[in-house]
Amino acid sequence: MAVLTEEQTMLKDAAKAWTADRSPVTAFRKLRDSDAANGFDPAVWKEMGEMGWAGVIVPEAHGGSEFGYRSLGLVLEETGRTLTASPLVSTALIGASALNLGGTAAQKQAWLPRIAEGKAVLALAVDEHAHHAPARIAMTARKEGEGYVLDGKKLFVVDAGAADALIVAARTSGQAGDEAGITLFLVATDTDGITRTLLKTVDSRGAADIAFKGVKVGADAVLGQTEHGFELLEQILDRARAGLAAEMMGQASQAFEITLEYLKTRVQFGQVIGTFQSLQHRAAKMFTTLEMTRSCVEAALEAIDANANDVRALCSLAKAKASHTVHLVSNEMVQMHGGIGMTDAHDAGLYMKRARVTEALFGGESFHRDRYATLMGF
Amino acid sequence: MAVLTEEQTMLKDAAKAWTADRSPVTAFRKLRDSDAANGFDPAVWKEMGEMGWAGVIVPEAHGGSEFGYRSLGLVLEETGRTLTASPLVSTALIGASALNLGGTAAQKQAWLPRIAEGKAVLALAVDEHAHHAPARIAMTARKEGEGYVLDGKKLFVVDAGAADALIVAARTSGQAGDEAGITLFLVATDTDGITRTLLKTVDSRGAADIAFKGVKVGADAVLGQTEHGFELLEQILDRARAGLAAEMMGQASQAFEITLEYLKTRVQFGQVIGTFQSLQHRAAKMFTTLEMTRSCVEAALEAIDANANDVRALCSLAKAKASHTVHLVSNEMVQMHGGIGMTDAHDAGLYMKRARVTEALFGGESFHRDRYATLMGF
Amino acid sequence: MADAATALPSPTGLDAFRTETRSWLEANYPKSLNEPMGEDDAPWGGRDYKPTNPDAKVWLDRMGAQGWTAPQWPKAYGGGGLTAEENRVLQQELGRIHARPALMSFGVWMLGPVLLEYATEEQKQKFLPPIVRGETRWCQGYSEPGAGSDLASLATKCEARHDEEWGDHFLINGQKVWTSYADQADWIFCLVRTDTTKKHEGISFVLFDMKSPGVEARPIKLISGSSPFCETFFDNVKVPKDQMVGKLNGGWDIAKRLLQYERQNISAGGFGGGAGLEVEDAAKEYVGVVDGKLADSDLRARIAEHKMDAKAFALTVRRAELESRASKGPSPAVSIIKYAAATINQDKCELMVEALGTQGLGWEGDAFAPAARRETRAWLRSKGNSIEGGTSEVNLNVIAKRVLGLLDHQ
Amino acid sequence: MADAATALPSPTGLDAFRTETRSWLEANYPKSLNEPMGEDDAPWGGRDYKPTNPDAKVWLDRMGAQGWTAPQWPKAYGGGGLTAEENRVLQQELGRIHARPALMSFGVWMLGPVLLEYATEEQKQKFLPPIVRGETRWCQGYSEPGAGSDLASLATKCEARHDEEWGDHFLINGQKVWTSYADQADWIFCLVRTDTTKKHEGISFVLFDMKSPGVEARPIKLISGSSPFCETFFDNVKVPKDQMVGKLNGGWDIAKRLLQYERQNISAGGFGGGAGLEVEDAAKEYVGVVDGKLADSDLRARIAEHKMDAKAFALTVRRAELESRASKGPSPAVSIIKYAAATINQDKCELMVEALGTQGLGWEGDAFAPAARRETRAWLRSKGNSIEGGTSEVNLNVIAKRVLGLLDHQ
Repeated sequence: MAVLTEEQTMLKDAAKAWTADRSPVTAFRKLRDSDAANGFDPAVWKEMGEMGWAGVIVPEAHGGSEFGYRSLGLVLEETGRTLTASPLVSTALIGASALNLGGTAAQKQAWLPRIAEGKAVLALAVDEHAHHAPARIAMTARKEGEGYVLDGKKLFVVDAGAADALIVAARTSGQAGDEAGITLFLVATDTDGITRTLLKTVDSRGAADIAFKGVKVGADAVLGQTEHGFELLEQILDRARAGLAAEMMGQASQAFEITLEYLKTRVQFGQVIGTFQSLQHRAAKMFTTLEMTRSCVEAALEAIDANANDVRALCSLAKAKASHTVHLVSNEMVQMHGGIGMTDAHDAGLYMKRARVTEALFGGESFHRDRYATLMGF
Repeated sequence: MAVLTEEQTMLKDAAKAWTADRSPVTAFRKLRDSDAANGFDPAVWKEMGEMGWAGVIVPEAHGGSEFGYRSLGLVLEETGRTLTASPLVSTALIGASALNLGGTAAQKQAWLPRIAEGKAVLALAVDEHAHHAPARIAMTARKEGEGYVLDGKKLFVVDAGAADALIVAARTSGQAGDEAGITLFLVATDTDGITRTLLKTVDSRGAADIAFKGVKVGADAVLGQTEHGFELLEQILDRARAGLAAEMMGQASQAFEITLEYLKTRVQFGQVIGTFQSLQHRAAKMFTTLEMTRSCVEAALEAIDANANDVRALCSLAKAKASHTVHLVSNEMVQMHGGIGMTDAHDAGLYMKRARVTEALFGGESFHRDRYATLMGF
Repeated sequence: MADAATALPSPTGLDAFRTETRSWLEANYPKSLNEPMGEDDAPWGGRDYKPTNPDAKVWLDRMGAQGWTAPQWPKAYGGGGLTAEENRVLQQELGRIHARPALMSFGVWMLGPVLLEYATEEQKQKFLPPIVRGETRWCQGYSEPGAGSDLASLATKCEARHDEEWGDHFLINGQKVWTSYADQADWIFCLVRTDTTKKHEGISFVLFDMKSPGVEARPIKLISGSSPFCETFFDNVKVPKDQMVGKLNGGWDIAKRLLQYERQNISAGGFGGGAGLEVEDAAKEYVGVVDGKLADSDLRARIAEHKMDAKAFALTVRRAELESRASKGPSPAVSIIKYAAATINQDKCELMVEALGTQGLGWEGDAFAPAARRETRAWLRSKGNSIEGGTSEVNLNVIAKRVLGLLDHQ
Repeated sequence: MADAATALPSPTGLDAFRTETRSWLEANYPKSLNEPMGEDDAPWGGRDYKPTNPDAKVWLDRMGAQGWTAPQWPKAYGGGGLTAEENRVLQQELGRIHARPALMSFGVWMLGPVLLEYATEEQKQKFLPPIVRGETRWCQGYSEPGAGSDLASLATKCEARHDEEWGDHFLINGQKVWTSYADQADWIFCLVRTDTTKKHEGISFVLFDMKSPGVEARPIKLISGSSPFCETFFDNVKVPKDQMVGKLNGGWDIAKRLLQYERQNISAGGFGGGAGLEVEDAAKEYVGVVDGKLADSDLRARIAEHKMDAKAFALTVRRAELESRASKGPSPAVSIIKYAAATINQDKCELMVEALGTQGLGWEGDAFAPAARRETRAWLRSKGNSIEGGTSEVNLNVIAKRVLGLLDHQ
């Protein structure tokens, strides 16, 4: 792990200042209670675009700053701390990654500049079941003339409601479970035959189920190689996992600091409860887990930037550890706050609800334990 | 769970008094340091026979008291507390069970009375690999004339060195992994072609690897049904698991009580260390685990006595919980004692070493988690 | 073959009772109650009890008349006057026909038992029969904003007063929190401070009508979206002198005794688990099965571990009952039950949400199966298991000190 | 492509040094040391150092002459005078040829650094060079029977005396315990009590020869069967005045500083793990593989979890180093390292014994594979990881108080 460059330090500080000022947890709470259709405030996303955060991994040639994943991770961590709701993950992280890795010149030209400006929202549509399983794709893309016809469904697609375009994994051959025969498509959401059902999720963010009925797309909609889309999909997913892990690192760190503060102020039995050794040891263990997880998240992001040979293992490591840590810390946050932590008026519940969703996205702890073991050859 | 009968209370008290007087941990330590060939003191075993403990599950008709498994569990728990080394498990529990369940009139007549008197030692020879896997039997029993010829090996057979006879699981058809085709044999250890290699185990008890080379036995050596020995073997193993779990319950309880006593006397930082809340909570959690495990062990033994329909699930439950608990408590015993617990002069190491062996015998926690899940249909 | 773990001695003396009971139930259990109970059909009784299915009220009235809503209470106070063994038979017979509970009541579970032990004859006559008949719904005025785990630091003031209209009475001012269903309760049993110079010895136990002037209950919205608890405010609430149970400043012993009943009641069936689904069934449906085993072997192992814990817990509750009855005192196993119940139910709910995958992450809407949505709410609700009625930390302190005899840090 | 997690900046300035180092190693690393190091070949140096393979001594002498046994110490005291970056290159090059360590030394790891910081010029000149050359083997006189976690309560008495033969000197009486290899060490660095009226302010730090009259070391047999520690007794041991480091009663700061170095050293590679086997390899051999996966999926998940923890730990050690160097002060990550190292190594050893099955339960004899037997001993030895050099409980206290700012219980 490298220490932050001056540039990165400035980026982190800017993100910290902005989230504190423009998007504290109270803002997310207001958003939730206002029932915002797509789970985020377009004005806020516009601002984030203006701050340059939507283009952190977008090449300079396409109007981005090309700072890389480690840098984007710094922004994601800060937005994670305040539960900032925005398409940063779906678009600035995943959408931009997909285009960088697999986009044609035309696709890049069409989308990357708009992404960098915060003027477009993309969504990655992969899973068709309640559990993450990238190879378990049944959705079909039937060749028709020069183009394809898409039929099938995708579930719990993050930011699909607000999305201008979808990155869709469909099957041009083979059957659910095969890694071969998968092709990715970049499809505008206003294409005929696409129906989106907005979801009301426990974390009050934007997500939707999507039905594709005879959706006609041209050959130019193909993202990357036909038939061999799985390798590209895995690369995109690993970037999604590492970046989301950075957001989770932020959630967990903030949840821990809020709890630590409470331990230092809440009095019971004539003592600040933070003086009770059992709580001290639990806090110290949480801190240990947080420090270990931070190392994994930073290593994964840097491995991506360095195009290292252990990206896959490190991304599974980062996502597994981040899932484990945010799970532990969000539960301890509620428990250590006692009754007040059970109330909707307190933020503990918001962190715990967001935690469970991020744990599940792109594979939880057990998914990545299994993947890590496989990558390590046992 | 039923409360103890007066008879059972007397048995338990007698066992407690006897182990304290005749076989405290110091006796086991002496035995270990004296390098006793078979890991136990024949004189002590003889005494246990005279006390009637070798015959607790032996029918009255064959000179036993027929008190049942719950009663034998009471004795096993007390011998577990003081790490008493004896063939109680191999012979009074397993050997007697095998004969009760599958023995012919002649076999019972020949062995049960001697078992009840503590004048015979039996050993169950099943596993051929480093991990418990009752169906993974490759050892063959080839039909020859009226009898059979046994060829193969058995590993880590408890008390095989001292055994007068072996209960051997061999294959009359099928191949390793099949449940069908297994037949049990009762074979005297002095039969030609049997070679025993005594093992020096970490718990300093008696065990041996056994090689069978063209061992000829008569048809009267078959225990139970030919070909269908697996069902009988499972019944014997479940009784072994529940009984051993009772011994483990004793080890864990004693280890816990010794540790609790140390927490009340050891002073650091001007405090008895048992006043430190983190240690208090760990002690309370150990106590919780011990209480839950005790319920499982008693339920399993009573289910066997009641010939209930959930014997298999309850025996897996008891063995898994006992393994989990003795593992936890033996580790905490060393840790809470600090440096002194690391010394050979202290008993903590003896409990931990015995714990790991009993955890592994007849399947550890993960073996029984898997079996329980299968029995529950998932 | 019987299941030994649940097998019961059935002395022939009880067989007659079993027969009567069975036929009484056949005659009196309303058939319409056989359909599943709706989410809001919990039979809490009380002045304003209006169940969606009126037969639920009929069922309550019939059981109440028998005294079988409080089977072991003396007949003199409206109870059923049954022995423990008869009650066990009654519960078995109710279970046999999957009868809905006739009454769920803090009065039966918590207040009644301490009234039987500490109240005057007049108080028993006045308060117990309406509890049995489900006519009075009670709530518990214990916790305060500054008195959670450290309950004895409560501050709600109760002063002796005298005036024309009320004669000698108590004047109560202060605030309670976590008062279960205070907004729906008829009466409250309440801990108040009657001596500010002492801690435990300055607490009294009083009963009063929630309709008394100066009482206000504000529901607290929980993370699960429901509001089972209230903040309850007392502003110069007047309480007749004869509504204090036990001696002035003698309330703490009654308070502790009541907490024991509360925990035992919690223990009885753990925390009732989630919202009805079994974890392994949810996993089979949403994770899938390969060769008869759950497709996710990692999750399978953790579910198996939980199922074993849950079974061990059930066996322990049973053992604690038997041992306590035999030894005429609480078995040591009793002390772990609240802690174990909370831990195991929370494990279950976490595994459930994990097994449901994204189906377990819904809040509202038809895109999520109603059963799954209920489990998600139950998961959130379960976080309170280790907080309410004594936190797990306090439970562990109690085990360490009272049961294991470890000392306080100096 | 580089492995980013271990990739290192390699400024061209270092390339020259790398080339020299590589050629020096080619010239000076004895080929005979390429065969694996035997169990008793640990190069502890000292007066009586007689390695089974004499080339090990040659290797020590050559490295010592370079000062590369203490690469970053000043040349003035026999050290290598290398920068952190140069040392990193040296370690990489040593790793590249799988060189055996030339010297394992408490002198280099613990004593040297504090001498550089606290000792007089004379003391440095006298004690440091022989440490670098591996001529003096040191042991650590810290713990006492009554002073384990609470080290500062140590009681070994040290009084100022004067006589003809010795002039001004100290007289030491008392007992130490857990003194590593005291029976094989040449000298001891020892904490002694020079003021019985104070606790921390009454401790001094002295050095003396283990051959001094009145010193006796008795090995302690551990549960693993080995005896790396001793009970050490001091009976009127006379120590020259100039062998006290720092001020009279000023030893506690030195003691704590040394413990930091000890923990950092432990952290460097965790607890060196077991005895060489990898858990997953043991599992493949003894549990078996089905479709390329370990046959026991439950064990597989737990091994994977451990491997991930181990990787996270390695990454954290690396991050802590970089951050500490960058910020010229310890990174907060440093505080968790001893605790994490102990936990993770103990997890590894438990998983190893479990994976080995009955092969992991042997003590002696050919029926058990030698590698398996070594792992069994290593498992037993690992139980000390969370006790020696500060128990895990003390580590957690320190994290909670010093790093998280939580207060002591009043």
